[in-house]
Amino acid sequence: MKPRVRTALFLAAAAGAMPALVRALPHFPAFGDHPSPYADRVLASAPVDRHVQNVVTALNFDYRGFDTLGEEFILLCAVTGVTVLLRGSRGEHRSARTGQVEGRPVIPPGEAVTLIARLFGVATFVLGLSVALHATSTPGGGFQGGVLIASGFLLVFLGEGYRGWRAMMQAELMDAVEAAGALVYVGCGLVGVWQGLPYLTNTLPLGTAGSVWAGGLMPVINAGVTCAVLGGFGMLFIEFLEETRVNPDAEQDTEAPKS
Amino acid sequence: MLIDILQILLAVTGTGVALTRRPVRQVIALGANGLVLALLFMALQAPDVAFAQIVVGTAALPMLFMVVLASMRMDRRREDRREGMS
Amino acid sequence: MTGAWVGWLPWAVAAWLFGVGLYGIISSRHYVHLIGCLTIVQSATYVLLLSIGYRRGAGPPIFHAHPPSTPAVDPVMQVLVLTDIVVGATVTALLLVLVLQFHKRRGIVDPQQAAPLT
Amino acid sequence: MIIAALAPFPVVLPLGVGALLLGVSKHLPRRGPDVLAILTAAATSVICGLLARSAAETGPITYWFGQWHLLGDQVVGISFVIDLASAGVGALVGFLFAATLVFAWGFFEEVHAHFHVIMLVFMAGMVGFCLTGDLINMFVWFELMSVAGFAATGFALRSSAIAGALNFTIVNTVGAYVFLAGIGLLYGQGGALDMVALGRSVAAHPNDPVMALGFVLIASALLTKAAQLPFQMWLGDAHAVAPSPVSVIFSGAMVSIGLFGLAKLGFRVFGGAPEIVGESRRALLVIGLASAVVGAMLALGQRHIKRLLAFSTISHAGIMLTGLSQMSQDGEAGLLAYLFGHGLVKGAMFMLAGFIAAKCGGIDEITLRGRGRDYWPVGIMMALGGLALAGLPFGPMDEGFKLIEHGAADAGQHWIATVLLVSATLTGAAVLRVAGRIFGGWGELSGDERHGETEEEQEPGHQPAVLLAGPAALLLGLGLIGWDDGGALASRAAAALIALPEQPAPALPGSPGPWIAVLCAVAITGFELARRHLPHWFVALVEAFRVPPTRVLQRMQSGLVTDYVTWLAVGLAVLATAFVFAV
Repeated sequence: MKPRVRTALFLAAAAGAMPALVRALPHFPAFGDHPSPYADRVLASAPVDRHVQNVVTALNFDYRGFDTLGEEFILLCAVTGVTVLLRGSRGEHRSARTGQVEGRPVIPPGEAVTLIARLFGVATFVLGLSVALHATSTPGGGFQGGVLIASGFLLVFLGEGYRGWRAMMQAELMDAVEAAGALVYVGCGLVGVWQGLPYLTNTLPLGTAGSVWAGGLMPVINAGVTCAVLGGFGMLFIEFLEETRVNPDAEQDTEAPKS
Repeated sequence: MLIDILQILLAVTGTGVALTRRPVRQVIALGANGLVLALLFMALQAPDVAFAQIVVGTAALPMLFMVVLASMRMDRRREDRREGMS
Repeated sequence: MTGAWVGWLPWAVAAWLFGVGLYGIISSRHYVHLIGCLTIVQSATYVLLLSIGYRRGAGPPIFHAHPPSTPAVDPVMQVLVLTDIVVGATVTALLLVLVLQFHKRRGIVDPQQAAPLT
Repeated sequence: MIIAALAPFPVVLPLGVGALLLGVSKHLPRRGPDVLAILTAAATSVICGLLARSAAETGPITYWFGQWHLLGDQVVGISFVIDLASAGVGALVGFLFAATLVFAWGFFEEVHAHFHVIMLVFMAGMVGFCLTGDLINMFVWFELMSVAGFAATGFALRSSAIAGALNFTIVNTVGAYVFLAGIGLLYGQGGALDMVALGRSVAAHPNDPVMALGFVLIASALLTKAAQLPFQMWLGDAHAVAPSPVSVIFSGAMVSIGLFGLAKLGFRVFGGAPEIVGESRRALLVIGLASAVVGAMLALGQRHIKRLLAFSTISHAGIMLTGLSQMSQDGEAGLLAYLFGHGLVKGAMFMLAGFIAAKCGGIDEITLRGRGRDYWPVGIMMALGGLALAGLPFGPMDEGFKLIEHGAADAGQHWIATVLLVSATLTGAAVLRVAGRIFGGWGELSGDERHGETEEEQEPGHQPAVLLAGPAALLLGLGLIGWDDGGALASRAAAALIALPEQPAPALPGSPGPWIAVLCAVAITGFELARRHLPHWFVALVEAFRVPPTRVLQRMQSGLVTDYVTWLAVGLAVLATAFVFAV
């Protein structure tokens, strides 16, 4: 289609959908004021039945924990895909040379940058760890904490340069952390099965509300998710940053044009 | 009130992202849009989600976009040079 | 407390973002731009889901600072959005990598010139 | 009871093994990942089979994860609802994966076993999608199989594969957001996520436009996965360029599973809304018939073998959707039986395409003419597959077709069967033409197919020919063997799927229809391959009727994702209008 035809067709579709949307609009749930019985039950149950203050975490890792298992594997699968697609053309070797856009100077990081990056890196790391640990009581959890910790590593790149970054971030290690996190989640579900109960049944002692250990199985699952997300995002960062390096094979990389 | 303002702001920044054709500028627009989104989540009493949005939408994602754009630029320069030589 | 001028605003904003994101996709001339527009479509669904879970005058579904009986907004949609944001980022990363590889192989970034087979 | 405890394992087992492989594959012996993955897929299939048998004997098993079921009167847990149909389809998926992994033995030589990780997770997603009884959970598995599919398509790293993967990813990602929005609407309006509980809310407010909109959104996402008009465009690109083992799974399982999910949504959630069911009868029938015809015409106009098969998949999925659109036990039984037969036969066909790409040195029908003479047994298999696709009256595909035909006749729409037979004939003829040209060396003069898109693709060919052709022979054999009372079994499964009391399976007398279709397919193939010996005016006359519409369709199938998303928007708008104003 020509761009103009396409735009016209799209606008026609948008206009065509309008009457249906307008007809449905008065029937939409009233914003901020409509019953949600599901939420009421869970909000009442989580603090009592699971000793957990953050109901989002309780839903995530317990009531609807099976969904989260699937989500974790979506993450794992996407990261595996990224690895395959990037490494496939690059090979497994690394390059010591920084890639650069020609005509631009490369400025080595100054000492102030290194210092600031180190400070912030450590702070981000600690914050991430704390966010992940306090999943059951305050906002946050394995998903946010995992990304934060991985971002903390990113500051290593800024401060220590590529060598420091590669010394610290081993792709094999990240793969292992990610896989271990996913396996912990799968394994947590089996605890219940071992006792003759359904998969993912939470049978560990529930602990006191507000403590890091509250929620029985939840802190364990949370730790698994933290590892998986940390490993996954760490892997993403490693593979992406590798793309900014000069690749010795890159010259043969483009396909020969087809006849 | 706050929610309304944030929602309208989101509609505006979202439109800005869609209509910013130059990818490098769009990444900046994307970051701004992510920030407004996080604020809206906060106003909608979803601190967990807002947290995730800030971490992912304003830090990790723009960085990935930037790396890809930089890498594409490196490639293009190299190709230009090669064509120039031949 | 935060009220709403018009009850339908969230739905209109969600629909608008969805439409404008799709428009950005169909008119895109650069794959990276197209992926940016895809995240706008994504944010439209987030606005929809979280607005459905919102309750006027209620606090967050976290009973750390408040006692467990205080009214709270719906946590179910929050869970869905929370995991989707993190997971969605990895899918976006996958898309970006595909674009990068495509550019390396064919030197094309314009989705309107990029038919897979000829 | 012991069997019921197995319920989570068809999903959990492949996930666990996949994660394990990702972590330790470097330390395994070279063929370790292959063996482990094949065993896991086989075990998944067996577990699903056991569950299916148990469900057939004692009724559906409902398995509540984490022991959460009810809080008060509200369903809060996630369940697997394992009935004969879901577990049966799960068993088929596991079996197809096992066969495909044997076929793909040594296909990707790499140390990390990433291919196997992705395939196992892919399988878990599909099986979970079949078994689940919860809407968000369904979305999670839907998304998992999408992402695994995206990663698997680009695996070969050719530029065409990457472009195909991009189109696939962008269109299906939009589909996933649409699905998510639909869930939001249904949850906001119905207050539940469990399909049965949500079905009760729908039945209480059957004429709610917001619910109708929710249905449209989710159904559109599922139709995108099932590659039905006008959401089908991505499929021709993705299936054509994906590695052959991945294409086997895409066409054999993923596409039809989208329809299976749609059947679940239609009956379990919206069964109590007569207006939506009624509108589905009309809208899905139109979409199904259109997909069947368009897919068949496009298939006949291709020269890239995998692309040809991909379009034939659109056509056959259209036949299944026609069965689904009857919203009756016969129609669903037809869908299930056809899904089984088609999965086996089409899976075998993609394996043979992979065989050609590996052993004959290409994937283009015209340039490979006569290059397969040494492998004539494979040619016979391909011809048999073509006849089966055209309607050869043996095996589950035929049972399914007869059930769909019977359902249409019940509704007084006899002409539907004729349309479906014509499209099946065309796809069968397309496959027969490929077999004749490559393995027989006929058809020196090519017809309109020479204008189809193509590329020079080769796949690793170091595997022994038996390993490549063996699994295909197995699948084809199973797809052509008539099961005793297969129709009755499908009817029982359909009754369980639609959760209504079972009606006795209809008596299905053999009709001459399929034989006529097979004869027509052979005749069309003869015309295509013997062009040189036919009078010119005759060829020109036929082409004058066939070429212009095909050309229009091919132009719409432009390969540009911007066009595809536009058509998706058009489809959404049309369906939204139809359904919202129907209630």
